[in-house]
Parts: sequence; structure tokens; C-alpha cells
Amino acid sequence: MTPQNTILIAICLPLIGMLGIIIAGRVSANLREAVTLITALCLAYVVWSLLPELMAGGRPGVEVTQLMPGISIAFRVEPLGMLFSALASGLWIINSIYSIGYMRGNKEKHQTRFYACFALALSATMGVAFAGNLFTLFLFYEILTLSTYPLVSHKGDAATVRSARVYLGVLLTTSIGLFLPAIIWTYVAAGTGDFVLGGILPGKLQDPEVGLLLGLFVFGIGKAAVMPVHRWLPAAMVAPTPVSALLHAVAVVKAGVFAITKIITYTFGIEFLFDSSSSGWMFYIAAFTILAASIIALRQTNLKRMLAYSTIGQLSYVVMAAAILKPLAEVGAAIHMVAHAFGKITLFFAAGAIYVASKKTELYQLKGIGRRMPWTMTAFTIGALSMIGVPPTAGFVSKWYILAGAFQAQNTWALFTIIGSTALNAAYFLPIIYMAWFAKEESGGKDHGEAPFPAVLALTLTAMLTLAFFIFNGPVIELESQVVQGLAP
Amino acid sequence: MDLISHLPALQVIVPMLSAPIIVLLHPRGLAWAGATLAALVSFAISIALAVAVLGGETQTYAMGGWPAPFGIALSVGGLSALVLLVVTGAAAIALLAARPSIDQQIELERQPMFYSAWLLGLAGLAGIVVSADAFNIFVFMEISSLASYVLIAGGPDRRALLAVFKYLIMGTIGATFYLIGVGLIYMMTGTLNLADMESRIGDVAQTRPVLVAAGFITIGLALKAAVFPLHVWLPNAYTQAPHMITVFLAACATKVSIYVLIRFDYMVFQPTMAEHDNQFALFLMPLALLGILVASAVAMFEGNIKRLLGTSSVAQIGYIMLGASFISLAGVEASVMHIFNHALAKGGLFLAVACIAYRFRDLRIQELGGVAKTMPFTCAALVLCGLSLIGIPGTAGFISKWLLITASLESGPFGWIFVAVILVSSLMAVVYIWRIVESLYFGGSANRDTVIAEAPLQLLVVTWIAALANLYFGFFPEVPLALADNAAGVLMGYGK
Amino acid sequence: MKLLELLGYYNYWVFAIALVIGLYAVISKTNLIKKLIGLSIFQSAVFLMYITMDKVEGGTAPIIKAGVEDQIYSNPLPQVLILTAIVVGVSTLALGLAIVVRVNERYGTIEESEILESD
Amino acid sequence: MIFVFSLFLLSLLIIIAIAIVQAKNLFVSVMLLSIFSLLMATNFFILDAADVALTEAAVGAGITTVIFLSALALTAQRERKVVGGRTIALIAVGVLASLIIYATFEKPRLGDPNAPVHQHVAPWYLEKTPEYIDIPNIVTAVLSSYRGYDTLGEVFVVFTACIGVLFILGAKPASLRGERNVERAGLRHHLIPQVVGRLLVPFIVLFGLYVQFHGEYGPGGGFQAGAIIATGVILYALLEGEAAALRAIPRSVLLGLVVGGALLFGGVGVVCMFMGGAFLDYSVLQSDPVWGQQLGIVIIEAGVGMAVCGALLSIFHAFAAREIAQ
Repeated sequence: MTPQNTILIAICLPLIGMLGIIIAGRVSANLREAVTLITALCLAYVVWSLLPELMAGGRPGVEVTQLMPGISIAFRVEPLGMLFSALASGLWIINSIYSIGYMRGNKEKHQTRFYACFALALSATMGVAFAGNLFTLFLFYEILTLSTYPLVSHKGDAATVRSARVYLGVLLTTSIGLFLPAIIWTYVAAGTGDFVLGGILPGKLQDPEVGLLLGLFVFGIGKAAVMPVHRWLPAAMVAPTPVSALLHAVAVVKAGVFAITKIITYTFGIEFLFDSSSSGWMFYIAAFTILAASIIALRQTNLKRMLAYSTIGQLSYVVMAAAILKPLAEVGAAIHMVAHAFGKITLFFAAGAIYVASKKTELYQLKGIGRRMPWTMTAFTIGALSMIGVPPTAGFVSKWYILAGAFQAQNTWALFTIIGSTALNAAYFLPIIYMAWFAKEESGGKDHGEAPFPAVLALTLTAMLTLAFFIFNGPVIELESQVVQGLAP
Repeated sequence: MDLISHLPALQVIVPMLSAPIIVLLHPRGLAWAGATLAALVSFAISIALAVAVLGGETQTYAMGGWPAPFGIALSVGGLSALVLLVVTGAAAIALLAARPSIDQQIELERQPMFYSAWLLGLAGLAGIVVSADAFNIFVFMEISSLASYVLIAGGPDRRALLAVFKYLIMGTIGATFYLIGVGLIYMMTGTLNLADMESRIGDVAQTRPVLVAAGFITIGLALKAAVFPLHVWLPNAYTQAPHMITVFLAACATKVSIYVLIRFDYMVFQPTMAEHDNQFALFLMPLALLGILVASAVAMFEGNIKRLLGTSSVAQIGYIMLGASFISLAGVEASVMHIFNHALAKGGLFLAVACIAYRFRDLRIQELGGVAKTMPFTCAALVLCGLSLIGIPGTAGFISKWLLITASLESGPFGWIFVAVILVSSLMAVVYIWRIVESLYFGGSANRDTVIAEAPLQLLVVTWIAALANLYFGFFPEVPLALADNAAGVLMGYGK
Repeated sequence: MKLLELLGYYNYWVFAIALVIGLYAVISKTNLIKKLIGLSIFQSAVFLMYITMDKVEGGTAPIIKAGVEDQIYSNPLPQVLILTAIVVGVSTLALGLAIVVRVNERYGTIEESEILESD
Repeated sequence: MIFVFSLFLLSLLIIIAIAIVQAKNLFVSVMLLSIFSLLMATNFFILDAADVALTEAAVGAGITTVIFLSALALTAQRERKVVGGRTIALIAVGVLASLIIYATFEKPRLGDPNAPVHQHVAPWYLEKTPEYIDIPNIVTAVLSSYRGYDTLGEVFVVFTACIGVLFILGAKPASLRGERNVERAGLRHHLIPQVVGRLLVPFIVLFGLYVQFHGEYGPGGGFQAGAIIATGVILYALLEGEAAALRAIPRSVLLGLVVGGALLFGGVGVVCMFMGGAFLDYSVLQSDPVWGQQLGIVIIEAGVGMAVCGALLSIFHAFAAREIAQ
């Protein structure tokens, strides 16, 4: 198995899995879910098998077909994409386990469609991660949008369809209206859209245009949910919880911030942007989003909506880290993708488990729930601490690197933003934790225990990952440092 | 002469001479089989022609053995080959699928005449495309127009009659304008052959009759091509026509008029008349932009699914005209590619609509709630073609949109305005396509007394062929792109 | 000669005026048959334009007379074109009238305004 | 003198055109239209276009009028009052007219032998026809050989119209089926038309046949002949009733004529291909190319005549049958 083949297999495997799921869905639910799990395991194996090559400095690539002269579907694996794909494929296994518990526990309809679209979304995610040029990135980015639409609108009632319309509307509007012209502009200006370390635009664009193009990219990639194009994320909360996990932790928003980071490093070039005078605004937009989203999160009463706004803030950490435009901050951006993924998936799993077990969705209902669902709430606590950035959780590591990057750039605003948002994060997570463990349960509630076993297993696993990442983060940092090798600090 | 050199003539005479035979085929199904066979043979011929043209040779043919300005010449270059592929492909695809739907809409004893008219329509359109003679184009334009009037008049609703009457009036005015223009040019040059015209028009290019002729020809053809605001006949005609006829006409009829327009303006007027390119652009560009925006906006509020798609066609014609009005290599290439890709997307969409219409009479969008539950395959094909119409990457529609935006950016200081218009209308396309999709998948299902099942296999399979073609040409557009490249080169004067 | 020159232009003017009279009827009349009558005038006018250009001074119809040298003949080509165009005209007309007959059967009127009201 | 006459005719043309548009009675309009066509034909004749004049007279004044009258019989006689919309129409056509008149001032004047039309292609036809085809009527030569492909197209236009009318009028309200063969008297009880008509019909048909086979030598050819013969048969139908005409030439024969004529024309072209020439290259039909051309022209003219005659009669019967059904 050459690395070239491995890349293609990684993209096709979920598609084959999807066909298998559709066929198996006609036979029995057990078989269908077995197919899902097997596909997820195989995918993870395939993706992770690329890791040694990458660590050794290899950048395997393959061109599939050339559509027009200069525009081709091509893949090239580099550290950022490797990290993203490894993360997504790994979390898909856990998410599948959790889905089985959740979907069965809730007796959802159209489960075959659900698993099939999930597999399709993963295929698109692999495509985004491995994309070797802007066109390929855009292609899979759009497939990801479309394949998640049926997942978001899964329930099918009027309110859900309306929210799904917002989801699709915002993502398609931004991607067609801004992202696409940005890409075409890049092709016209640079003559190519290939991802090259150090960027393809230096020397091709002048100053005010650089800022304009950057704006088209940042707001065009609506999946990164930088304000004001964040509206789709709370709207998508109508989806089943495994889908929320997919959106927030595994694929969708990660694809957004991944794309922004990748474009900054591989299309513009970090140093080019740092030297240009018209790109500074991106940092402030990200910082504003972090604080504003945190404040809005503080005012939420619904658990999932609160988590959604928390995600918007956390995503802008990545964008802001990338916008600091210094090597350590870029590494921090990459690590924060991982850290947030582990933490947020844990939180969503927990929220879903609470819903399955008790049908509770509002914050005030959570009083004393820790005693009924100790596993779930322990995991929730770990996830929340990671969001705040308390050691020994994953969140601490990434914040550390972003802060270090801010020092490199001597960017005091970044320091203030991080400190401020940490305080805000604490302000909206700690009361929940307190309430869950120490407040007295209101009487008259449903008598319930833990959620179904697969769900609990999944959230325990992710909580453990959150903790483990605090210690075993060496390889990740080593890999991502390759991106910024040779750059002045 | 060997068979290959006869291909341009065979392209027309195969369907044309099959038509009288079809009239006589009365037993059930035979007329359909004959017509389909003829259309498939035409399609094969056009593929062979495309291969020959890609080999580097423009195929020419002297009718009756008379040399060019004296006899009628045929010629097939990159542009013609591509349009031929669209025309014959649309006819072959639509005819292959047609039988169940036509059996439902046209009485059995009238079917032989109907299929015969269909072949005549095909022959007329093909005849326009291969012809290199201005008057001959008029004759075949009339064959195709008369045939399409007949075909549309086959629509079961009485409103079809009024729609087709309007179309007849507009079409005849357009054709007559064209005839006047050709007459004026003939008066000044003494020739009807297009290539000959170009070489002789130089001395008289600035005389009034030629200027007026350019106006008449452009307006006449714009009328036939349904360029905004001369499009009023189109949505009604497409809505009321039998469903399979809508598939055929929507995919290729107006495109052929655009083809003639492009050919005249680029090959006869452009190289010879100073300032013509500016006048042409000034005339067409605003119309194209307005057409794109207004028609897309109107389509967002249409209630009937066929009318919605018909209105969207007007916007898509705007895209094609916009590319042509840049008068640049990239612009023409985009325009020609969009002729091909829009035919794929719209043909596929109308095929899917025909599948739905086979089961559900009422095609108002709000009445189609939840159809996807009973017709999952049809609706999936519809979504795929819809995505192609919007221009989602990975579909054919994306390729031409990409080319068009690139051409806009290169077109000069106003490029950004064009890009903005294209993008805004793409977003409007998202809205109107998604209105359909939402209704099909999530709309509430009303009580129905019709048989609820998937469409007949014949319709469904062909619909899926069209849908998959949208995907295929989204990833492998080499062939149409090569033809479009060739066409753009010739039209811009680089390929001679 | 002056007269002939004037007449030459006069032919074209008559063409122009007859053309627009026909077009006017097509646009402004709401009676469907009247529209077709207008269309018929509109098309006939174009025939006049073509035939006007085939005339050559001192020429005769282009039928070659055996044994006569130096005879000037009119231009045969516009005549051929118009022969074709006449056929096209009558074909369009027949089709149009067939449609009108059916409109009358289905709507009970051939006035466009009344038809539009009844739909 | 002829110029003055011509000026008079042209002015009359305009006056009649206005009268046609103004007339409220559709019947009057149609009859005026017939006169308009006759005047047009006279003009064409003055302009040395004998073939076109013959055709315009047969088709414009004859067939068109008959079809219009049949349609009028099925619909309405009078036009309702029109309100509004006139100003816009007037402005539009005014602009158009001035545009065309603007263009006229740089046109070559009438009859100028140096006009471009008379320089390029046309002289070649006049010069080469004796050598290549050797028939006196150049119009026929151009029509059926040099531009034979156009004429084939023309035949198919007629064919399309024919099956179109049959298709559109073939949609019958179910209740009216089976009443087609109601006898109608025609004009049988009117003595003068009866006698004159009976005398005329054979001559008209005979004249048609003459025009058909004399087309190479004088004005005429398949198209004119087809139209004239059709007129004769229509006259017969008017006199004796439609059913009698159908007994003489049944519908199936008419359709056979149309299909046969179209296929005959196309078939000749295909035969040329098989014999090694281009489509419609008649010179390969015989060992002597000139003979081949003449043979080809005779056959395709026959095809045109059959197709046109059959098509026009089919169209007429389609309208007339509708009348009885109502």
C-alpha cells in the first residue's frame, strides 16, 4: 500500500461504507451498525498508517484528475491535514459507538439515512483534510455542507426544517458568495491554487487587496463561525446529539478553522501576512468573537445552546491564534483544534446522555444530577475544565502555546482576550458543575440512572482522552512544528 | 466519398427522412421505437463528428456537389460539434425515456404524428447548427420552430394552446427579422454563405443597410433565444408543453438560436465592423445582467415547478449571453461550456419533473410535499441536477460558473460587478432549488388518490443517466472543454 | 432615370410601411385571427424587399432564350429564396389557424383579452 | 408607363394593408388580404419575378384565403372592440419604420446592374447553368439543384405544417366522433357556380400539370403546380361537398402523397450518395452529368409537387372536417 493509494482509500472507504450501510440497512439494524463500526475502524487504521511517513517528513500526494488546465483534484498530506484527519477518523469510532446508544435509546426514525449521511460526511472530511489545492478543498467543503444537511434536518418537523434552512443558507451563501470568488481570485492572481508552504500569493497581490481577499476567505468559510456568520451554529442545535458532536468536534467546524489555518499558512504565507498592513483586522474580529460569544453563552439557559456559543468562542481561539501569525501561535492553533475536539465532544456526549436518560435540556433542571449520573457528570466536569483551560486537561496545553505565540508577537491584546475569556468560560461552566454535584435535586423528577452503556462508554473514553492529551501531546507538537520550521520566531 | 465525409449531411437527413416514415408507423409503440432509433443514430453521428473535429479538422460538406458560395455548404467546427452533441443528446435521452409519459399525455392514434414532429424538430435544430449558409439557416429554423409549435400544442391543458400561439407569433417575428437582416446583407454583399459574407462585408461594413441588418439579426435571434426581456413566451411554453417535450426543448432549443447569434456576431460582424464589439457588448451586457437578476428573482416566487425551472432558464440564458458579451477567449469558452452544462442540468431537472408528473398531476410546489418518501430515486436525481444548476463543485454546472467568474475577473474594471451578479443569482438559485427540495423531502403530504409509487423504470433509468452525466462532466470535463476551447479559438480568430 | 431611382426607394418604403402595418396589427390587435392576418402582411412585405433587389435595368425574367445573345436577365437567387419563404409563410399560417380553431373550441372565444380573463 | 403603374400598385398596396387592419369584419379583412396578395403578385411580375408571381397568386391569393375562410367558418366573423395598447404599438412600429427607411438611403437603387447582388453569385448561375444543367429556367435550376437543399427543407416545412395541422385538429372531443361523413351539399344547388366550376376544374388541374412538367422551360415547377392542383380540388370540394372530394381522393392517398413526395425528394438525394456523389448531387445519376442533373430535377420537382399538393389538401380537409363535426 503506497501512501498515494492510502490517501485515496481513506476518501473512498467511507463511501464504500455508506453503500454497505444502505444495503445492510435493508437487512437488519445490527448489521448496519456493525458495518458503520467496521468502516470507522478501518478508516482510522488507514489514516493513522500515514502518520509514520509524515513524522519522517514525507508529504505524499496524488493528483486524481485535471478538470481544466491548472485546476485539478489533487491531494497532499501535510501535518495540519494529518492531524485533522487523524482526529476526525479517531473520533468517528467513538461517535459511532455513542450514536448506537443514543439513536436506539431515543428510537429515532430514518436511522439508515442517518448513518449513511454520516459516512458521506466523513468522506468529505477526509477530502478537506487531504486537499492539495484550493479547488479540492472547496469541493469537499461543499460536499460536507450538503451531506450534513439531512443530518441537521433529521427530525423533519417544521421547526427543524426551518433551522436546517438557516444552517444550509448561511453555509452556502458564504461559501458561494465569498469563498468561491476568493478562490477564483487566488487562481487568477497566482495562476495556481496549490498549497505550498510559505504561500503562493507573496509578490502577487498588493496591500489593500490582501486584506480584502483575506476577508473573503475568513467570512466565506462560514464553518469557522467567525461573527457575524456564526448564526448557523446555534440553529443546528436542533440536530440529534451525535450530529452536534459531529458538527462541533469531529468534522464541520473543525473543517472551517482547519481551512482558515491552512489557507493562512499555505496560500498567503504567515510572514507575508504578518508583513502586510491590511490583514491585522482579522485578529480583532476573532478576539471580538471570542468575548462576544462567551458573553452570549453566559446568558443561555439551554444546555446545548450554551455549548454552541461556547464552540463559537473556542473556534475563534483557533482563528485568533492563526491571526497572531507567529510560529508558536500556529502550533497552538493546531493543538487547540485537538484539545477543543476532545473537550467539546465529551460535553456534547454528556448533554446527549442526560437527554436520553432524563429528557432534560435546560440548565436549571440539572440540579443534583451528578448523583444520578456520576460517570456522565464526571466526564462533563473534565470537558468543562478543559474548555476553561485548567490543568491537567488538554485545554491548558493549547492555551499555553497560544499565549507563548502572543508573547512572540508581543501582542498584549491577545493576552487580555485570553484572560478575559477564560474568566467568562469559568463563569458559565463552574455554576453548572456546582449545581450538578452539590445542589439538591428538585422533587417530582423522573427516576433515572445512567444513559445506555454505549453512550457512557463513549463519553468516558473522550474524557480520558482529554486528560491524556495533557501529558501525551509530544508527537502532535513535534508534527505541527514541521509547519513552522525555519520561520523566525 | 466515404462515410465520414458524409457525416455533416447525414446528421440532418437521418432524422429528417425518418420523420415521414414514422407517420406511417401506426401499431402501438412502433413510432416511438423508430423515432428513438433515429435519434440514437443522430447522436452517434454527432459523437463521430465531435471526434473528427477534435482530431483537428473542421468538417465541411458541399450540398449537391456545388462549390461554396454557389451551392449550400455545411461546416462543423468545435462550436457546432458541441451544440450538435447537446441537441442530439437531448433528443436521444428524452426520446428514450419518453414512452410512458407520452402514452399518458397523447392519445395513441396521434402519436405517430407527434413523434414525427419530434424528429423534424431535431432535424431542424441540427440543420441550423451544421449549416454555413444564412438563408439555409432560416429554412431549418422554420422547420424546427413549426415542429416545436406542434410539440408544445400537444400539451393537455388548454393553456398550452394560448402559450403556443404566443410562441408562434413571437417566433415568426423573430425569424422574419432574421430574414430581413439576411436580405439586407445579401443586398450589400451578393452572397449568402457565411464565410463568403465575412470576406465580402469589409468594404460595405459601415453602410447603413449592414448596420441595420446587424440590428435586425441580433434582435430577431435574441427573440428566438428568449434573451431577457424578449423571453415572455418561454416560461408559459415550457410549462404547458408535454413533459418530455419540455425536457427536449429546454435542453437545446434556445441554445441553437444563441449559437446562430454568436456565430453571426463573432464570425461575420466582429472581424469586419469597427466598433461592433463595443456595440454588441453594450447591447447584450445589460440585458444579460438584468436577465440573470430579474429572472432568478422571479423564479424564487414561482409556484409551479415547471414554470419555476422555465423562468430559471431565462436567467441561465443570461449567463450564456454574459460570457459572449465579454468578447474574450475566456468569455466565449465560458459561454459555450454553459450551453453544454446548462443543457445537462436543466434536461436532468425536467426529466425528474416528468417522473414526478407521471404520478402527480398537480405540479404546484406546495402540492408536492413529501413526494420523496414515495419517489426517493427520482427526488435524489432531482437534487443532484439541482446542485448542478446552482453550481456546486463536483457537478457540471460548477465548471461553467468557474469559467464565467474567471472570465469576468479578466474582463476589466467592471469585472467585480459581474462576479457579484453571478454570485447573487447563484444564491437565488439555491433559494428556488431548495424550495423544491424542502417541499419534496419535508413538506406535509396532502391526501392523494393517485397510485403512489416510483416512476416507471424507463423514465427513472434515463433520469439517472442524466443525473450521473452531471456528475461525470463535473469531474471529467475534458471533451466539452476541448470543443469549447476549439470554438473559442475559432470565434476569436485564433484558430484559422 | 430619376424616376426609376425614386421608384427603387419607393419599393423599399412600401416594404417598410407594409411591414410595420402588419407588425402593428400583430402587437395591438387582440383578436387571434387578426393577429395572424397582420403576420401575413408582415411576411409578405419582406418578400417585396427581396424581389425588389433582383430587378436589373432592361432585364427580363431569368429564363434563357435560345439563340438570343446579350440578353440581360434578372437575378434568379432572390426569387428562389422568396419561393421558399412564401411556402414557409403559408405553413406557419396554417399551423397558427389550426391552433386558433382549437383555442376557440376550448375557450369559446378568439379574443385574447377574454381568454386571459377566463384562465 | 410601367413605372407609373407600378407606383400606383405600390400605393394601393399600402392603402389596402391599412384597410385590412382597420376592417372590423374579419371576412372583409381576409378578402382584402387576398387582393393584397394579388397586387403583390402583379408587382412581382413587373419586377421580372415570374415564378414568384405565380406562386404568390396561387398561394397568397388562393390557398391562404381558403384556409383563412375555413378557420373563420369555425370561429368568429367579427372582431371585438380593442381598447388600449395602441400608442405603444404605434411608437414601436414607428421606430422600426424609420430605422428601415434610414437604411434605404445607402441601398443600391432599383435596377442598378452594378449592385452587389448582381455581381457575385448570380452571374455565375446565369453563366454556368447552360454548361452544367442546360435548362432555360435558371430559377428552376437554382431552386432544385444549386440550392436544392433549401428546397428539400421547404418541402419539409410543408410536411411539418401538414402533420402539425393534422395533429392539432386531430384532437377530437369524444362526443363528435363518427360524424365525419355527414353529407354537405356544397354549392350544388347554385346553378352558375355549378356550371362554371365544373368547366373550370379539369382545366385548372390540367394547367397544374403543365406548370409541373414545363417548369424547366418556363415559369413554374413542383411547388406552383402542387398549389394549383390543390386549388382545383378544393374548388371541386366547394362545389360537390367535401365528402365527394374525399371520395375522389381519400385522406390516406393524400397522406401517401405527402409522405411519398417528401421521401421521393430525399430518396433521390440518398441515391446520389450511394452512387458516389454528395447528397443531392444529381450529376452522378447518369453517365452524362448534364443528363443526370435534368433527370434529378424532374424527379425532385415531381416530389415537390406531390408533397405540396397532398399537404395543402390535407390541411384543407382537416379544417373542413372540423366544420362538419361542429
